[in-house]
Amino acid sequence: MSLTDEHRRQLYYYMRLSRAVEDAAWALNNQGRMVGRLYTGHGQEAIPVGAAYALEPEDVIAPMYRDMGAHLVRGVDPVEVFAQFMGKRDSSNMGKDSGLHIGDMSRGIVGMISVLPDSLPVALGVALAFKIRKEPRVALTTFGDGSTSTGAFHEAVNMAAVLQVPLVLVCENNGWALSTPNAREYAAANLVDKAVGYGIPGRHVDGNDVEAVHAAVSEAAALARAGGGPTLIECRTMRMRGHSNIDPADYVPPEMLAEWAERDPIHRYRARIEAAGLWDAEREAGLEAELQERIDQAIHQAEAMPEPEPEDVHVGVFAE
Amino acid sequence: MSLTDEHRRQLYYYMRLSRAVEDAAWALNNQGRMVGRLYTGHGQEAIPVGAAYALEPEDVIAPMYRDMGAHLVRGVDPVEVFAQFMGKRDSSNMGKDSGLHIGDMSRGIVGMISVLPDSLPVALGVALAFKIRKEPRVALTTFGDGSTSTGAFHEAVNMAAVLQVPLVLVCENNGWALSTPNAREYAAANLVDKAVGYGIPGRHVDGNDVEAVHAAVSEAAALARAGGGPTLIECRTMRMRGHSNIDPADYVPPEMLAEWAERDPIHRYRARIEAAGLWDAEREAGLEAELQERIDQAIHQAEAMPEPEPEDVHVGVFAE
Amino acid sequence: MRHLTYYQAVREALWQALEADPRVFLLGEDIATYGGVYKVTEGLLERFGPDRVIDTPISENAIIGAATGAAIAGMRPIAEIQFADFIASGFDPLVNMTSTIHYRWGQPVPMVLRAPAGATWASAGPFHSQSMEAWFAQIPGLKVVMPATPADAKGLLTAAIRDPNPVIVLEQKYLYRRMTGPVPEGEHVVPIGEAQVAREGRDATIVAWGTMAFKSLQAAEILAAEGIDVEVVDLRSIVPWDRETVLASVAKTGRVAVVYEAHRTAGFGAEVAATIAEEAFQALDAPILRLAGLDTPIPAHPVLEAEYLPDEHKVVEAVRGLVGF
Amino acid sequence: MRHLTYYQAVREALWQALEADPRVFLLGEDIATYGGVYKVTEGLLERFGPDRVIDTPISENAIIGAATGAAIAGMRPIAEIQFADFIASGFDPLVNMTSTIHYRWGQPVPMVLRAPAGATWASAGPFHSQSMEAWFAQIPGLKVVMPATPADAKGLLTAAIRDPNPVIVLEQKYLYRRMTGPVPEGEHVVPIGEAQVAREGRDATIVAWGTMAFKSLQAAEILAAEGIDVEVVDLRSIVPWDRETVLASVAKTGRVAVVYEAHRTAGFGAEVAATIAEEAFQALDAPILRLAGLDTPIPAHPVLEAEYLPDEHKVVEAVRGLVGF
Ligand SMILES: Cc1ncc(C[n+]2csc(CCOP(=O)(O)OP(=O)(O)O)c2C)c(N)n1
Ligand SMILES: Cc1ncc(C[n+]2csc(CCOP(=O)(O)OP(=O)(O)O)c2C)c(N)n1
Ligand SMILES: [Mg+2]
Ligand SMILES: [Mg+2]
Repeated sequence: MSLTDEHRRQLYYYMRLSRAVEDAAWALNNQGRMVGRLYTGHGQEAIPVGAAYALEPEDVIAPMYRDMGAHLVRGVDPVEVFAQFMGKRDSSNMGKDSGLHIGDMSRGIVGMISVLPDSLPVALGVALAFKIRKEPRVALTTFGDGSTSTGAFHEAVNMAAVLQVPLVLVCENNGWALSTPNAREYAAANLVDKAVGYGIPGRHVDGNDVEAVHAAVSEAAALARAGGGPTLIECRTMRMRGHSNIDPADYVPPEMLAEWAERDPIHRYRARIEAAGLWDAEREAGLEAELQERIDQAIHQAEAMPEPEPEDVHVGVFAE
Repeated sequence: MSLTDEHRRQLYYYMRLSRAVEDAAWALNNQGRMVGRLYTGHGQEAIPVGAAYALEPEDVIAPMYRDMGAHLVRGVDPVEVFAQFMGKRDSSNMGKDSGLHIGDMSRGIVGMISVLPDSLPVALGVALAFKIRKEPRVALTTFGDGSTSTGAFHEAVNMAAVLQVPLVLVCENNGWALSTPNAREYAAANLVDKAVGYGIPGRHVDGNDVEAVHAAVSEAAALARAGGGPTLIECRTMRMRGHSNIDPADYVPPEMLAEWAERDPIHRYRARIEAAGLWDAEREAGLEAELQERIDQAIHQAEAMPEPEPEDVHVGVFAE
Repeated sequence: MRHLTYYQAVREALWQALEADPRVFLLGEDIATYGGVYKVTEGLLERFGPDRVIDTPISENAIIGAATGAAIAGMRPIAEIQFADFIASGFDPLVNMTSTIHYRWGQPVPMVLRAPAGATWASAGPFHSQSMEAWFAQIPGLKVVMPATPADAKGLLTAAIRDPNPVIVLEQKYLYRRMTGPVPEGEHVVPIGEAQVAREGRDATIVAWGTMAFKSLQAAEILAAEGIDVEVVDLRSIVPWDRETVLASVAKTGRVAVVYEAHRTAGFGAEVAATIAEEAFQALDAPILRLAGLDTPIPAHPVLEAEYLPDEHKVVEAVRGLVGF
Repeated sequence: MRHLTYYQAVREALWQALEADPRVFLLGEDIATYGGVYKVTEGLLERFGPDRVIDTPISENAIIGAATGAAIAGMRPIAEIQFADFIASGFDPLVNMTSTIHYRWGQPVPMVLRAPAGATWASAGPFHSQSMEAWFAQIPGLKVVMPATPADAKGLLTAAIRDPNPVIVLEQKYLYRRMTGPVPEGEHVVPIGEAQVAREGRDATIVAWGTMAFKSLQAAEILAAEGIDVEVVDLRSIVPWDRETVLASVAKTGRVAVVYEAHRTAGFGAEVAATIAEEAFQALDAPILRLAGLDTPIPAHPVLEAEYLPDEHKVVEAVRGLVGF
């Protein structure tokens, strides 16, 4: 799919919305108005937005905890996000789980769990279902660099390659797995080198360039849809905040942050669409106001929703 | 280490002894004189023999179930092998486990378990101990092609690469994982391509050439000993019998077996050392007789050993 | 009624499910070309093709994860783990992901995990003999069944396939080729969660499951010849388990032995015994007895394996003591 | 005696072991530079260097396997799993390889696996709150301890490090920063397998471990004010567990509640209850009561989490019922 002007404005919109939601959540969390911690995708927004935007509505995405943008693109409303973060009774997890573990197969979203990267083999299974049913659909999953050290990653990617299922594998390489830098996660020159061992195409993409991510994912999705099997896409980016909101991340060299701040995906993209004449200060001001209002309202609405009742704990262990 | 004439005769000897022991065990097993099934390395003898022969006595090997030759090279006597196979009270496993799960750290042998490839992370740990203690020792582990599909393989190899421990990784690629051919185990052109993703050297070796295996392992061991970290060596071979002695393996194309029969590592090596003037019909006849006698005696001796007593079941769950 | 061997009954359930429901498919190691290490899935590839009978690499984690994903994408996957012992290699997705999906976001996960479990009395050794139902019973969200007859093997598997939840079927490899019995030809569903009073009796209750139900029935015959009349409750399902039937039997007999093959300590029999201690305290005329596997790995040598395993003779002896209390 | 917080007591045990024994080293995720997610290992990298305090990739299987290998190669590794819940990702090597080595070929495996376990009463949710001692108790060959005080945190960890067997230390993350107490400064070893009568009493026995021992002592104070005098047995070790101390207490009081945080069904409390039912049947004046976590995943929202978890008030209520039986 090639991007129209409207598409490009939407890409920008979703990145902005993602950051606005996360910034608001950051404040909420620090005020003790959330259940559990907050893990943000600040600085990585181009990846979930670009990736999710490249999918068709009938495709399925299995996102990671930093992928606010992917949820928004799939149609999750900020009200739902805040309700989820607050553990409200009518939120996706009904207060039983927390964080961005929103699941909703009607919108093609697989809910993640904390154990890394357990959505990956699940996404493989979703893709396998598509293959068996001969549906022209793809599954896409995102995961961090650190997650590629796990056995779950390996087994799922290898099996996906062998079974040639329609799966797009998007690694958000933000340089760190909590306090552990890339150099202590893998010894290869580039993470994407792993693709060679799996016998699948590997792509190395600037993860702070939303259109580059979108293009790479579009291509991989097209290949998968055509029966060409999985692709591994390494999106290089940087985790611009601590691992979670309680991590000061003083193990990250300040120069590294400074260098990456220059490449902020939102600022860069704004410059690009402005240069292309698709955006200007007026539109920006309008967006700013719109986001502000949308977020405020969403928080309000979410906060008004009922909390779970003690009896709810017993409900739903098994499906009827 | 470059091979002397005597070394070369020994390589031949160990391959012959390995096959003789396994052939005898095959017969014993069919006669119901063993505990559990038999998995042989028939046709793959060059790999465990060549690999084990490349190690120093203070090195450690974590072999797989087809590696009779590795045990023999490390000094395990055929009596011990038969006693183990018969589950005798004074065998390595005391009747508690069966098969070639012989363990003895005093001879640098890690005892394997059935779950694949669980010796691999253990060998990583042995190598890590060497590294921490700054000892010039290496650990070597062997595993099948099928085992490389597991998460255990991935995590251990990746961690070994990151920590740069002195570990030699020898894959015995015999074309099959039980009934599953390579093409349904991995999608890469060559299994050794996996080395790229781990950022470690990879070597592709004719697994039916004992000197080639020996040379590749010697080189990898030297690199590891010098602090150069792990190497992945793919030894290409063929499983010439069923998965175990009860598997008729009718899923294996007969042409494939015929083709590989031509490359039998023992026959080939005999031709080679004969051509080099190190071996002749007379020596062969002598060896034949010696092996026959040694095996017969070993079986006799083993069979005379006591069986476990019922009370033994309680002994040894914990070390004192 | 026509008789089938246990493994044939399993195959028939698979066959009929594949026939009846296009969402059903199988995946696992060596299940297609090879027909499975116990030949349970033999012939299914030929009949249903490689899209519905799928050989996988050796990847227990991915097999379980993929079955989970296919289930939430509208399929009814039946995953085989070649030996139940190897579920340990795919433990995490099962206990953390699969089991919690419905609770956490309301999405049913209609999948089945089949695996040959238990000892063989034939030296299968520490890694091909385990019974790990207690692990799964500790995990909310997983159903667990352990059929002890060919009819139940078919009926419980069929129920498992139709259940909207993940169900683990621990097939008893000891019984695969040793037990033959009547099995209904057509649709046959044994509801998950219902125990079976496999034998009625007055003097004592034996609660058992899987191979131990089979052995307990043998013991009951021996005991009957001695004039001891035991009731044998075959639990059939471990999660959920049928407390009512067990408690009713205990109320009737006042004496109970819980017989299981897994390691004694923290085995599922502890749950059964603890529940009886809690709920039927006043009905008891004797301490609740547990007869179980030892707290050792399961040894290979026949002499040691026999010592490890409960069998009909040990059951007889235990029940004699119980009745004489 | 000098007081330490629970996590400080853990760190002191590690520090002293690293000082005393060159074979001791630590490995785990984010334990070196970061000092661990609970800062338990903070400062150890600086003092002992990167060869003895090793950050690993996210590889629970390899961490456990590597610790096992290093142990049989003469080291005394202490592996950390960042949260006990993630042991599930390294379950196979632990239950199949590590636990059976000594039984199968006589090789001791002197390693320690430390992990923060249990709920936090602070919304850690389904994957950062679990108590899985029952899984490990089902596996012969693994020792398991769950310290409930700073002194035991130091003493049991020290014993674990010196033990020739694999020992799992389930540190109670709820107590890390909530509990302070006297801890001996020098060498301090609490023998594995010995329970502690944490409070003497006549009217009933509470058997508990980990955080639940802490909560049960709080409950005992409340009950004391009502004139109910309970004895609290803190099990401390799960494998092996101290049956004698428990049975002696039950013999004395005739009433017992087993309190544990894990899911009720097939939790380790079932083993304790079943053992009491078997061994102390005639001493009992009331049914054995179990108070445990629910058979649901451990929910995140405080309202639900509170409903899931046993606490001092639920213990009080349960014991009132028990004493009134
Ligand atoms: C199996 C497992 N081990 C450890 C953790 C704890 N943990 C949570 S996030 C994290 C770092 C993940 O790094 P990465 O995959 O690169 O994702 P990022 O946070 O950088 O986006 C760790 C170690 C976990 N969640 N799961
Ligand atoms: C984790 C695990 N899954 C399944 C098995 C059953 N199994 C035993 S051997 C084998 C095939 C192994 O193939 P490979 O690694 O290539 O070794 P080979 O037998 O060909 O030498 C399988 C699937 C096992 N032992 N462990
Ligand atoms: Mg990262
Ligand atoms: Mg092979």
